[in-house]
Amino acid sequence: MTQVTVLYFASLRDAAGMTSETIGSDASDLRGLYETLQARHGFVLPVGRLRVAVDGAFARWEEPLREGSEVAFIPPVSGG
Amino acid sequence: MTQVTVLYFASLRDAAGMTSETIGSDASDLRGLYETLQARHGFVLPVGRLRVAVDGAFARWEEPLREGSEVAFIPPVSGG
Amino acid sequence: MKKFTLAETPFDIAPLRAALVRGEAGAFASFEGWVRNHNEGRDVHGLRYEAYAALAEAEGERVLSEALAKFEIADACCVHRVGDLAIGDMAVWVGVSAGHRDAAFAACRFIIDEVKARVPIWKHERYADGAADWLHPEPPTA
Amino acid sequence: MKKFTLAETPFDIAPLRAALVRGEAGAFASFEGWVRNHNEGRDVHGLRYEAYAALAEAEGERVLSEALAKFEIADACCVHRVGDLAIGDMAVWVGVSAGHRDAAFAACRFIIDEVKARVPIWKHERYADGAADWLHPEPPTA
Repeated sequence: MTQVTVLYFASLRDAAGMTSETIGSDASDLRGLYETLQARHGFVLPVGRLRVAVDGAFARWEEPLREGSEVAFIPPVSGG
Repeated sequence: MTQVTVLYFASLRDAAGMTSETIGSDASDLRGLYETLQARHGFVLPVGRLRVAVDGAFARWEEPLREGSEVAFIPPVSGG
Repeated sequence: MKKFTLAETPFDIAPLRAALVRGEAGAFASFEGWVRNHNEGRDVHGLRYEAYAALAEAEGERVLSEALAKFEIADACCVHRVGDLAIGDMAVWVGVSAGHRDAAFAACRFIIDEVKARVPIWKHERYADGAADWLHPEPPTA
Repeated sequence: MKKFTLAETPFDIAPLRAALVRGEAGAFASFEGWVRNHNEGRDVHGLRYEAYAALAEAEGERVLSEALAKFEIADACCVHRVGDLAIGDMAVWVGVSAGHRDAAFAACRFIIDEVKARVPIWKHERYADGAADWLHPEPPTA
């Protein structure tokens, strides 16, 4: 079990009903973490349309979870 | 003899030493008028690098002189 | 000195532009994104921008650094609004000073394109019919 | 309503920009030409712009009309200074509002290019060594 804090933005936040949560996860990597949470919260966006960030920097989906880190799933952006 | 007023700008004005002059000319067209004045004032710019305007509108070098019109020789522009 | 910032309230352009003036710069290009009254056929009443601030600022700085490395420019700056905006409000401002206009235009275009594509900011639109939606654009098809 | 004007004194950008705001416009591109402190390797101390005013205004209006016909833009405006300018002064301003940024950038570039190429305005530069010259650029070689 790795403890991480997950941040939710935009439509993911609306779907999750929260801006963040701290959870323990057995997922082997960030992709696995998203898939678990996607099932729990009913996220519509597939992992292929997201990016992922750890502790404020973009990360790769294959990276393992780091204890105490802050994970953010980044839906397609629409600034500008 | 056709009477026209000629306007000089930029380096043509410096070379002519005046902003305009009213002259009578026997030139058959605007090109001929420029060539006469080029010889008189020592203009360095050849006719091929100029444009010509009559009464505030661009004109063609082949147009005849019109009595009482205002002719401007337009050296290469450098605004912006 | 930060070249990309998020603004929670309306901001003045004049001091941003003034900070880019250089004696060697003969050209200045700027771009602004304004809130339109419609989007994809729907009447828009207003919108909200939300950012993942820490990452948006870091990624925004990277975009500006890339522009400074890639183009012959003197300086550049970008400010993006977050929070509630009304029709006609300025959502984003980009300014670029350069020796010549080719580089100024190219860098200005690069910055707005990259900010729109990469910086984690999301637009939430409210429509005339009462509906509201987050915009999560599909990637451009090849 | 004139879209191209000559200005004998420094002018404010803010009201020009404000006049181009439209509810349907999501993009605004602008360009400014500033007086540089050097040109083709020579130190410039200042300059003067002179225009054949009647023809410059007519030809400038034609450039703006062509831009409005050629690009999907909402509105556009250009102001060019005449008279004495110092280093860093604004010589020309172009602003374009449009639904989308492609058209805003393209029209802005078109206007400044055409104004520089066609509108009868001449630059007189004063150099550090006391010399001064009218700029009569050679046409671009094919």
